[in-house]
Amino acid sequence: MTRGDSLRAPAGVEPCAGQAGDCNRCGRIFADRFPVLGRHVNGRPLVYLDSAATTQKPGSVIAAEARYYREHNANVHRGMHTLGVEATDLYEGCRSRVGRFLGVPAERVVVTRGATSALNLVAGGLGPSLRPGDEILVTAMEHHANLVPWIEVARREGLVLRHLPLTAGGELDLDALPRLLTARTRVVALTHVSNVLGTINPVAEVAAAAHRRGAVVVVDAAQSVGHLPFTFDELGADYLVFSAHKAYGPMGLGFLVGGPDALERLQPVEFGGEMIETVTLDGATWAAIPYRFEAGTPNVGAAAAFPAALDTIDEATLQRLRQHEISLTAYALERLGRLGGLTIYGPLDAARRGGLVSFHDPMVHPHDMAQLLDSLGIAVRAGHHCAQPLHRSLGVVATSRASFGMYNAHDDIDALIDGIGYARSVFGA
Amino acid sequence: MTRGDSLRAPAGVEPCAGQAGDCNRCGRIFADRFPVLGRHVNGRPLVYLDSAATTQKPGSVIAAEARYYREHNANVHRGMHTLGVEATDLYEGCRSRVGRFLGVPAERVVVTRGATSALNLVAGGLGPSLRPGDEILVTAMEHHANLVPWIEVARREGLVLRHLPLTAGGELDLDALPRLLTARTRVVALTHVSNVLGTINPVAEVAAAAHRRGAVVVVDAAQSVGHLPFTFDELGADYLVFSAHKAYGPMGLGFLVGGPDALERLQPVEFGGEMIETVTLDGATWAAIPYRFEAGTPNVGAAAAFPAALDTIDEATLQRLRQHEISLTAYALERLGRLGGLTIYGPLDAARRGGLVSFHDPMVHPHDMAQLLDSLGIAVRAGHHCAQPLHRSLGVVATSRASFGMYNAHDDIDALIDGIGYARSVFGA
Amino acid sequence: MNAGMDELYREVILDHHRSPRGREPLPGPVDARAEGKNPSCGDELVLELACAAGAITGAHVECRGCAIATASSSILAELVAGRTPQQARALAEAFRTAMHSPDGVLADDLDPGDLEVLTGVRKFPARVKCALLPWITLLSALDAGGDGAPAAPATTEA
Amino acid sequence: MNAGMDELYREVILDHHRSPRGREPLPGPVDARAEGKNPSCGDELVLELACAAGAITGAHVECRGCAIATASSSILAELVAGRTPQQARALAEAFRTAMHSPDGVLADDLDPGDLEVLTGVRKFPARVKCALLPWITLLSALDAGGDGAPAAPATTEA
Ligand SMILES: Cc1ncc(COP(=O)(O)O)c(C=O)c1O
Ligand SMILES: Cc1ncc(COP(=O)(O)O)c(C=O)c1O
Repeated sequence: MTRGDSLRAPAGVEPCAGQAGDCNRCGRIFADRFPVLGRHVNGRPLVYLDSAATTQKPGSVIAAEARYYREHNANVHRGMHTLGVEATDLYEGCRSRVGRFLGVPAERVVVTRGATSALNLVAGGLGPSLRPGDEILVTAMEHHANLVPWIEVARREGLVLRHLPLTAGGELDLDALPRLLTARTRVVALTHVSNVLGTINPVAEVAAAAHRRGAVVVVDAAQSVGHLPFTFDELGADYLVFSAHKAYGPMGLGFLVGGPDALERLQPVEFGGEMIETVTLDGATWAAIPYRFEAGTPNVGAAAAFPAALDTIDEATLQRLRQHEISLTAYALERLGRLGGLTIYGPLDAARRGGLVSFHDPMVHPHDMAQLLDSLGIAVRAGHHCAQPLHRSLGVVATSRASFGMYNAHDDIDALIDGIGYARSVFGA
Repeated sequence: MTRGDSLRAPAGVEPCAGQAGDCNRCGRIFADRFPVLGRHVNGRPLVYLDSAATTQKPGSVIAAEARYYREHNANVHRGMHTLGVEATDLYEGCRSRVGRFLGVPAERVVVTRGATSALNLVAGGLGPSLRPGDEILVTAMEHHANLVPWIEVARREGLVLRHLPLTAGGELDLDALPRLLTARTRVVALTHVSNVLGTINPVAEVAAAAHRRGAVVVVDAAQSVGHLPFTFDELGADYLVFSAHKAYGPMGLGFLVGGPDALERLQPVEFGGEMIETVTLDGATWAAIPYRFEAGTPNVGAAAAFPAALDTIDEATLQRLRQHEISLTAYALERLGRLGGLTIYGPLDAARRGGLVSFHDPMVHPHDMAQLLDSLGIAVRAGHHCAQPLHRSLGVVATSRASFGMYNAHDDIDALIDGIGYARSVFGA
Repeated sequence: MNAGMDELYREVILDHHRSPRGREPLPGPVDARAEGKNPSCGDELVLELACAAGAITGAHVECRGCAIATASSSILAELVAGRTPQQARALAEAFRTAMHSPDGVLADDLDPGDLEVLTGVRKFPARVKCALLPWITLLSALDAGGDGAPAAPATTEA
Repeated sequence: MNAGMDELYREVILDHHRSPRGREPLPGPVDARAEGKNPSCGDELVLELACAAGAITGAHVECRGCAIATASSSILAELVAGRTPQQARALAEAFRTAMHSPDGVLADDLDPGDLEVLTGVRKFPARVKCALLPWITLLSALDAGGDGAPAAPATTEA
């Protein structure tokens, strides 16, 4: 395979404000800070195009977690020895840092084990306040993490689950919204950015309509935090969740952010130490918010490390990261389109999408595509991306997805395009 | 403060098979492998006596987690690129390693976020199979993590929660067992080692009695895995939980181990990606066991690191670690006893205890004790140790606890004893 | 081809993938039927068998999956015809064992045909379940017996 | 004393801890009452106030807690007597602010007495809640007003 065979910016693609010299068209941002990118896979330099599954981590994040274990490791909120105080400071410092990043006070940030845990906390926590016949509105593009918990609460509490359909262009069908938001709608749950279509949803608009109906709004921001510039208040939602590991941070850590008084409405769903106020043998009262939602020993090591990821993002600025992802996405859409014979999902306009593109090649099954690309060192993901209902509506069981992080560049998309050509050649196309 | 002022083994204390030269009486085991132990706190070398809250981590564990992020980081069970396969291998390798460590096949090991998550999984997962009036038996020495989830299921499902009382010596009152195990008892939940009393419970005996009544047995092994030599089968329990971070491993990782067919009885309690088989907009079927209990992106970094902790334990051998903890505990019991005026909790015989000693000094409140010890670089924990009901029955709101890991030595207990003397002197005692 | 890809996508496999056998519905009654799926990939498969005089006379496989699953389905359709249910089961089980063993040898007396080529997939652990799916589904069809009662969908993810 | 311990356990504090004021039940009726606790420590405190002619005439504090909480309770009992509820509230709020500010200064016109010494605790973040517990409980007693209705237990862990 030859790489970088087309080094000028194609017409219509705005180069983002990259670092000069890094790459000819669009600078990789801080790529040299991500140790894994120095790897070779199958004898080729790694081309990592799977950031929507998990982003790579800058060395500063990796070092911060190691430093925590080498210098401070202790349990938090317990006892009063120096290591315990330091560990607590690091843990609470992460909570404040996340609050600052999204523009909310620390008391409205719950530390969880990931976006999935956070969504289970919201769905399970709202459950007891819902009555049979109450309605929950989800969209037809949700990740299983923002769908299956609602299916379960609906089953348990006798609720009605409704689905906001999509337009042919892969966007929310807002015309259907007035009809689907009823007097019984209590919860509207939607993703900020689809992990398959890339679509950026008009969360503020949906939230305003939902609030007029008296429903609370839950936003799955797993694909947007650290990638799109926004504050919690701009979205107008009541609950927002995300995972650190998709925002250049460590695994095993996520967050639930609540609007004013929103966390107060949740019953705890996990029970144990640290989340109680008083326990007798037969009953318990809950600790203050947000602690009541944080049962057991948290992942202090990951919390100690995540601020370094947010620092990296802030150093690059979200505006620049966003421009970069738009530029890469536009280029990918254009080159994939020019290949011909591919179905490309989601909006055509890169400015309406997050940094990912899913596609389907009728000649090469997505798994074979991923395998053959991997043989060239190119990592893309193949499968249903935890969105089976969406794939069913797209008429396929699996797609291929290329997704971008700050460290990617136009070169990587060139490699992908060449790789697709190679995969087709294997199947004699 | 002077340290090591009494360098001969006191009568009646068997020195364990320590490494010659490490310390005069009982060798610290692998202490030089634990970077944090090189720290100074308040100008003194750290004396870490809070391993029951969380153990320190050997450098090999810290390095393994960093190596994962530097070389392999990817999401698991998804796509088929090389990094994803490597990450999956590391994650599944951890599952197998834990299975081997406890003598069970990997399919019976569920990876969780900690012991608390695992206990919530068991309690919540058994819940739907229980009927109003069914009984759950817990003991009066449980950590909140093995109590509050049962209080909640009992409340939700209309169950009766019964409590196995303790003897004056801080052991389970087995005489009360026949009376408390009734035809309605469905679950018996007990800790293997009390995190306050140190008591090692006769789990196999209780389990046999419970099984005769048809109840399932849940063991909280948070304080025993990595410290006591045993296999899952020896305990005779149906469910066993523990946290990696108390067994020299990383935070944000724990395990639920099930007996044959035991996991089959659990309904999933967390929902999302990776735990489903098929999802439609209105329903879902679950993936195979153990995956159905592992919703969302797991903590792959921690899973990649934990085997290094188990390797360290196996290298030392559990037999030797156990001997070491007995020796330290016996010495602590003896020296604390000789101080006079202290209440010391739990069995008098170190061989019947885990590696921890809780005590109460009427002259110095536990928080002041912890603070004053910390000023000497000595880390102990003060508080209710997430066992309020037990403390209430002991007639105190808080105790001080010194707990031991492989890296401790008799010297550390000498420092503790001197420190207690110093704390007393501050309060004019 | 690149790094090992020629071991995975052997010509025989590509050939089965391009013109899969067993795609035509069975002419007569269906004596055993099973569905299989790999939930994590989305691969889905329906297998129907016809039997007569104690032997399998034909197989019909509808496979929505990758090249490996498709080729494996095709090889299955080719190989089971003419075998007794016991022989078919033995072949499926030998294949499963081979896919999890280092050398991947299938005894010659099993008459494994192109299945021998497919054992090369064992060097790509993530693809093993693609190759196995049709054969696991076959075992489930045979378990269900000739009574036509649908068994739970077979899956390679246990 | 060791590393900073003399700043935490000042002689004034040790003295209040050794002979705490306000331990005697109020002679007359209780006009306001509140309970406070620090769940994570287990510290518990009951505060009762007597009022007359618009001023607090006496305080009774039962504190099960560490030396800092005990000393703070004792200082409270000493300081609130003779103040109006408004003055007592102002003092409690000034103290809370001081404990979260770097310099920890309490205005002289508040007549802060030994409370000034207690602000030294702010350099030990883990102990701040011990020092604050009695004062937060005081605020909650004042909120409950003179109607004697029990307020929810106050807590420093919000
Ligand atoms: C849109 C979306 N929501 C939720 C999740 C779940 O995140 P996690 O697996 O980190 O809990 C993901 C990632 O897989 C996602 O893409
Ligand atoms: C006996 C016991 N059970 C359960 C737990 C809870 O463990 P974790 O906080 O790691 O979930 C602990 C530790 O705090 C414990 O000591």
